[in-house]
Amino acid sequence: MPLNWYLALSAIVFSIGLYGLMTHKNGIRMLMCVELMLNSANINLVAFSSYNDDMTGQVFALFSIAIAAAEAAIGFAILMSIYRMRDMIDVDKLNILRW
Amino acid sequence: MSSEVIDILFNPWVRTLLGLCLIGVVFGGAMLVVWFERKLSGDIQFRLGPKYVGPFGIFQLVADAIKLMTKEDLIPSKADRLLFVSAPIVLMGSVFMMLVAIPFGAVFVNGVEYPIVGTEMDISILYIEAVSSISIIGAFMYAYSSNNKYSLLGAFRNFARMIGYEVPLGITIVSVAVMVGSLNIIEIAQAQSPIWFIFLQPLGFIVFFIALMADMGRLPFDQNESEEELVAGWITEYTGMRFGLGFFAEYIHLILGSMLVVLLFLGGWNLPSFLTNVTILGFFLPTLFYLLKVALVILTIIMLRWAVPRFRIDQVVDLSWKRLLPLSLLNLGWAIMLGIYLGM
Amino acid sequence: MVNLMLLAPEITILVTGLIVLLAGLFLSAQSKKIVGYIAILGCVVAMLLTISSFGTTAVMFSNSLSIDALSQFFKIVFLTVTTLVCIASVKYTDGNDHADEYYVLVLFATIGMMMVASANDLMVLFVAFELASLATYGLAGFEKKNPASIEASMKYFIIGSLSAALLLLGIGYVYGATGTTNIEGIAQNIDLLLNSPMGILSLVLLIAGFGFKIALVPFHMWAPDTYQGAPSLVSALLAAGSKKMGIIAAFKVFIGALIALQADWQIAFAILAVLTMTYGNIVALSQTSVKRMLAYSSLAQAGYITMAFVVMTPMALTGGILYALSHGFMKAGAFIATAAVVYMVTSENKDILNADHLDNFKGLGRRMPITALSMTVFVFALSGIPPTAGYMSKFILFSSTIQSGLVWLAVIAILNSALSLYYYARVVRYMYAKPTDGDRVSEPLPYVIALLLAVAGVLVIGIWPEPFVSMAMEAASVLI
Amino acid sequence: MLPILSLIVLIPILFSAVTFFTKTKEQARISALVGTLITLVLTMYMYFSFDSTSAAMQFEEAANWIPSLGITYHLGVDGVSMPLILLNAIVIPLLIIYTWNDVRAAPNRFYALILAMQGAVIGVFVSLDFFLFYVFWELTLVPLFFMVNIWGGANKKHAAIKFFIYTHVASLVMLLGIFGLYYNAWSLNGVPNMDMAYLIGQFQFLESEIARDAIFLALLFGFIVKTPVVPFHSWLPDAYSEAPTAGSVLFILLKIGGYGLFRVMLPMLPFTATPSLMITIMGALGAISIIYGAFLALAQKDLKRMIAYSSISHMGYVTLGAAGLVSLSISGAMFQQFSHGLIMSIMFMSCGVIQTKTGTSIINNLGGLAQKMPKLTVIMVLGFMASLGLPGLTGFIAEFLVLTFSFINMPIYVIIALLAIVITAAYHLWALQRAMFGTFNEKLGDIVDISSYQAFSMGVIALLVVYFGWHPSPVLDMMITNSEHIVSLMAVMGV
Amino acid sequence: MSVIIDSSSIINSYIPVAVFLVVSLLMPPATMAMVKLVSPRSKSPNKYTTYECGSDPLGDARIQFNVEYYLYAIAFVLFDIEVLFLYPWAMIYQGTSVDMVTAIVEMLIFIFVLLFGYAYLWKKGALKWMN
Repeated sequence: MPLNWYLALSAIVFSIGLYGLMTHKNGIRMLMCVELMLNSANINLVAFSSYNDDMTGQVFALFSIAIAAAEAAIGFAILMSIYRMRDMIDVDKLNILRW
Repeated sequence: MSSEVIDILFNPWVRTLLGLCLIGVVFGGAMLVVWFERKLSGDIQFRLGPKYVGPFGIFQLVADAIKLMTKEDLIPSKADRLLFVSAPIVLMGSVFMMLVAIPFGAVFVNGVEYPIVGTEMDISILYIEAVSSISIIGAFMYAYSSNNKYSLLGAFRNFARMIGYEVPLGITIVSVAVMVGSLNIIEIAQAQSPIWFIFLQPLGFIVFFIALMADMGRLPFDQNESEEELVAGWITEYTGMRFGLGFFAEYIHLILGSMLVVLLFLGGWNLPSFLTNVTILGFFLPTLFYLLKVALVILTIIMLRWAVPRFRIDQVVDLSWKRLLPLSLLNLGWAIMLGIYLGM
Repeated sequence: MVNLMLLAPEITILVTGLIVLLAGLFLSAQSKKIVGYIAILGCVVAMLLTISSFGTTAVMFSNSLSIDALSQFFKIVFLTVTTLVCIASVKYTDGNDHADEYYVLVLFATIGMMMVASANDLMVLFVAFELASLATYGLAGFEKKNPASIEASMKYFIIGSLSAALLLLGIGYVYGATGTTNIEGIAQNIDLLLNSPMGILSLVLLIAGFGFKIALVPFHMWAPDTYQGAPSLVSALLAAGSKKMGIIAAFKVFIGALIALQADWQIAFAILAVLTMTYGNIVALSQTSVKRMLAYSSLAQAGYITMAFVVMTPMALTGGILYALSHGFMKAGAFIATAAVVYMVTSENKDILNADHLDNFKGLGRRMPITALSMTVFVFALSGIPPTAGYMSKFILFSSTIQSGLVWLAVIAILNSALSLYYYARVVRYMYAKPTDGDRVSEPLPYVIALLLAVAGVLVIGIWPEPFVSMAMEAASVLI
Repeated sequence: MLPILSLIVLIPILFSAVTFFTKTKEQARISALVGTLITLVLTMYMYFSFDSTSAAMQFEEAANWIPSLGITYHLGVDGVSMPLILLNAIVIPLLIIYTWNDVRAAPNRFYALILAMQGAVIGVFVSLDFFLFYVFWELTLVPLFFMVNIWGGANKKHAAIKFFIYTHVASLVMLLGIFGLYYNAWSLNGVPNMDMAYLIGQFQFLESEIARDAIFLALLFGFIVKTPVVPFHSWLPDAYSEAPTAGSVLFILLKIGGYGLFRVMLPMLPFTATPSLMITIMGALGAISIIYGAFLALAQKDLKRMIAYSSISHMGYVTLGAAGLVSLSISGAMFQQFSHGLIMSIMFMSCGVIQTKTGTSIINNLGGLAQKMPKLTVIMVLGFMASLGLPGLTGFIAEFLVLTFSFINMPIYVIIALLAIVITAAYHLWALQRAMFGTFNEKLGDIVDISSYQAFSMGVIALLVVYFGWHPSPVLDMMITNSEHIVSLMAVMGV
Repeated sequence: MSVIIDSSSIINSYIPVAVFLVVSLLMPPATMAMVKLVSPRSKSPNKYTTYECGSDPLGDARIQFNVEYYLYAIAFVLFDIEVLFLYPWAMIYQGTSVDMVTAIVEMLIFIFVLLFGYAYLWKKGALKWMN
């Protein structure tokens, strides 16, 4: 399959993630959108890895999966603290800090 | 065989057809296992078990299937219809996708081995582990869509359990893969030709077996159902064929899981080469031997159901995190040492 | 054979982190003070190791890590900031049951920053970058009962992970075009990137990714909220440490790898620098929360440092690198001073919300003389009054801008610098000229030690900058 | 040999730190006095061993500081800076004596700031390296900012910030000019060097004429804002009048703007692309300052503001004299700096006394103070007379030299300035008449005369005004030596 | 060990997977369609209520889940990622591209660091069911 297909797929997934991140207020959804974006980058890396015949991309993707997992864990932890305090996870309603 | 025949056999579409046949085999096997379990349970409990339909009640399952077919299809009014309908698809999908990569034996033609499998891939064990964990999502969809408290409780327990046992499972698989240097399940099976891995890694086998039982939700790990407290747990709201699909999926999972045990630890279909070199024997003996071992594993699992009481959920979780996980890491270290010692 | 002695600072910090993690499990909340001392000891040892190996050049682990003057210099910056923060934190975490976790996160963030400093491969760079980010997300929300802290953490997290995604995508394109993630390899294969449509795309993504971390306008929106809401000492680490990490990463990627696209990113950085410093200074004028004000001032400072990318002469890079060190001292010091004030205010009144309000600085000169004096030094240093580190760095940076003919940029920077005096001076005015009814309070010793060390750093760099300038020059010579 | 210049810079700063950490007012003022007296003794020693016939730098000290940037620690004095150092060293101890019994918040900080100020100002005068020069230049801002901000009058906040920003911007513009010089020399000779004389010498080799003018103007801007010169003066009246008395006196002693004209601008002037234009700008600004300051002083109701504006007017003479480009007019301008420091100290001190005793400095609210405060009246009248240029006092000598010898090169501006003399006399006498003489304003209540401390310090300054008025040569000689040296550089221009 | 299939054509080995995916997607709906044909239908509102041991169901069953599950999830993520790194390592451990001792030492360091996290979780009680 031509490389462009993978790149297009990745771009579409990335855009979905970005769109979701911009439009959603729910913390969990935003988190999922971020994961989508990271995964779209992984698609790229793996596609390039195969295309360039070089293992680095795949290794990179593994690392980035690990990072995404850690990020999700921290994100959930923060969201949980918010939920315990405010009884909701609407990121929009966090507005103590502004001028 | 001539090379043309081999070419045809290795055509992916031909293999797909073979795989689809295996679905039928597995369905039949699952029905057989259900019947077997009921019969065996009866024996263990000094009951008779199925008896009237056919000889030894062997057609009981066919009757049950027809009954399920003709039952009314109910979707509770408060249920999430989309999830409710798609949950069996996900569950079945998970099982089928596992099935495609698991070999059902092998035939030896002129001493050359041809595994009976839907597809061969170089990371099949990883693939199997991945798709098998999709089933938890299916089970959760069953529960969440029902809008039933028992279901949801069951599903949560299911989650907590699965999460705990995935890790030791994965680590023991790695311990095996380290010895072989491959993630291809067929190569792993072949690597056990002189000596089964159960003898090299007894600890690994125990951990894997327990974790697999938990993964399949067999007693004593069926906290997602626990009839006494949760009615039928995750599947409470399902009736008729939708229930049947979930039920079948569980049993197919049981069969496939037992196959994994055999493939990873019990030597797969390997037989001494003087047997397999004989064309006629080699054609059916390995598969027979393999399926026999699978049957024995299934038998053990079914008997365990009546030998061990169900654990409480906290015990289940503790077992995985505080016992099996360190043990599996220990086994990994053992596997590494063995790897050095054997120079594999 | 890999000379592991060159990685000794990182290993020291890692081992310290693990020891703290383990020790924390077996200590009661009262005796957890000791983990703070362990952390400080580890940082100091790591710092000495770094300084002792300064000037050594080596490449290790399949060319994925490089030890050179640049990396060592930035490691010194990070370790300095961490040491200051750890010292001050001894008081902050006193009696807190989660003290060990705090130090562990601080130390892990430091490892991440240090690894970024010596990364020679985009993969290592990204992983280390994220290690530092992840640890700081947690730190920002350390006061989990404090809604402001949690909110700061959430905002930081969302934007931070967005930037990580952009960065990863950008790195992916660079990798795709050049076929390698090694920084030197990219520089060698840069033609492939230049001829590919991915070139400019990856550039935009990378600038955005690093821009978020450095908090360049318009990628800055998390910074004021996060710096304000996070515990002050964490803000110190963020502003003084993790921001520098973005800068060294950008140095490595843009100057080390993508130098051939210089024409493109220089314009972008010029615009960003001007926007950032102007926006930061103007908005800072109207802030009443000191932490928020420092956050905006930190934007402005980042804008100044970014000028180094635009000018790109050895002198300008020297200035930028020296600025990073000075800013480490100044900003960490200012936030630690604010932390001391917050500590005082909250120990008087537990439920107070914005403890860093400017009103709480009234009469500080009488109430906490050392803190007030140090704060004065820091804000004057930030505004570039001699003889402080801030002046020295601005001197080199701005003068090199003029040298290379970018007079307009230098004029904008200098005017900004003058503008910034207004809000810095306001803090000083509140501390010394406003009356207060509060009594003199005793200043906690850890804060005092940290503040005095930072003051010493600011003044030493300002008065006797020769060793630092020559170190920065050596570091800059690695880049060009 | 004793590093005397380092000592006179460092001792005040050291004592500033000591004073800051004293606990009581007694300790603070004694510590401050000791510090300034040591400085005074050292300065006198230096003064008496100073060779006033040489235009070269004396007591030079040089050491490497930041070699990688060519920055050195280079100090030295000559006839331009010596009198100004002397002025500072003399007046500041007297200022401390003047404030001996004042009651104010945080005296330790107050005295610490005065000492820090002294160190910084002397530092500016003795620095021969641009970097060091700028460091001290900026440092002078900080104590004054605090002085106004903490102990100032009703409008202190505004005044302090305005002063700070205004002069800081000017300094930064000047810094740009310094950068220009620095990199010019660097690119010419390939080595960085921040030495003042060296950079000024290299200025002529800058090829771009626009750049030469731009650098000159940038530096000029920095200096004339500090001087100050109309139209860049607007920070001054606020800052002077809002500052406490000691602050006002410190402002008066801050002669660094004018000093910069002699030290930097005049040696550079011949090499600007358009020297005649530049000199015209300087002269014009000076003349405008003289007359504009005088007019505004006339319009003031507040005594302190009036003195502030008169200060602008006086500083106009400095700029005009510098622009006169004749050795005696330049010496006159230098002498004006010195004399202005002394005279204005008396005036602000007097005004400060009036303000504290009566609670107001609005001229109309005063009246007949001479009856109650005879000692003050004597000294104050002397100060006012000196300020309006009465012969026999220092002000006369300075203004005479400036006006007479600037006439050679720029007659028009001198004529304009002459007009101002009349106005100057008018507002001085008018204010004196209304405030001190006439009938006593009973609303002011019971008023006592100045204390002996205040009388002592003001009296000493007054004596100096008289002494130098009759006998200016102790400082004028060295000024003339140096201004002749400066003028000899002008030969290139043919003026 | 013989390589049975030419792994260069990786796509080929996924064709059966794709077919199976389609089959598994189609099979349950097909079954249900058959059920539709043969099964009786008689509507009654009681049939459609949620089962709650015969009593009327109270409230919504879709509740927020317990914190305990979350802590397990975090722990799971930690160790699952560990396994993720173990797989590729297991592949090269036997190979010739890496010195075996180096491979072992590096993996031991990795697991050792991970064990710190494990000990931390255990001691902090994250692995304890808190009902």
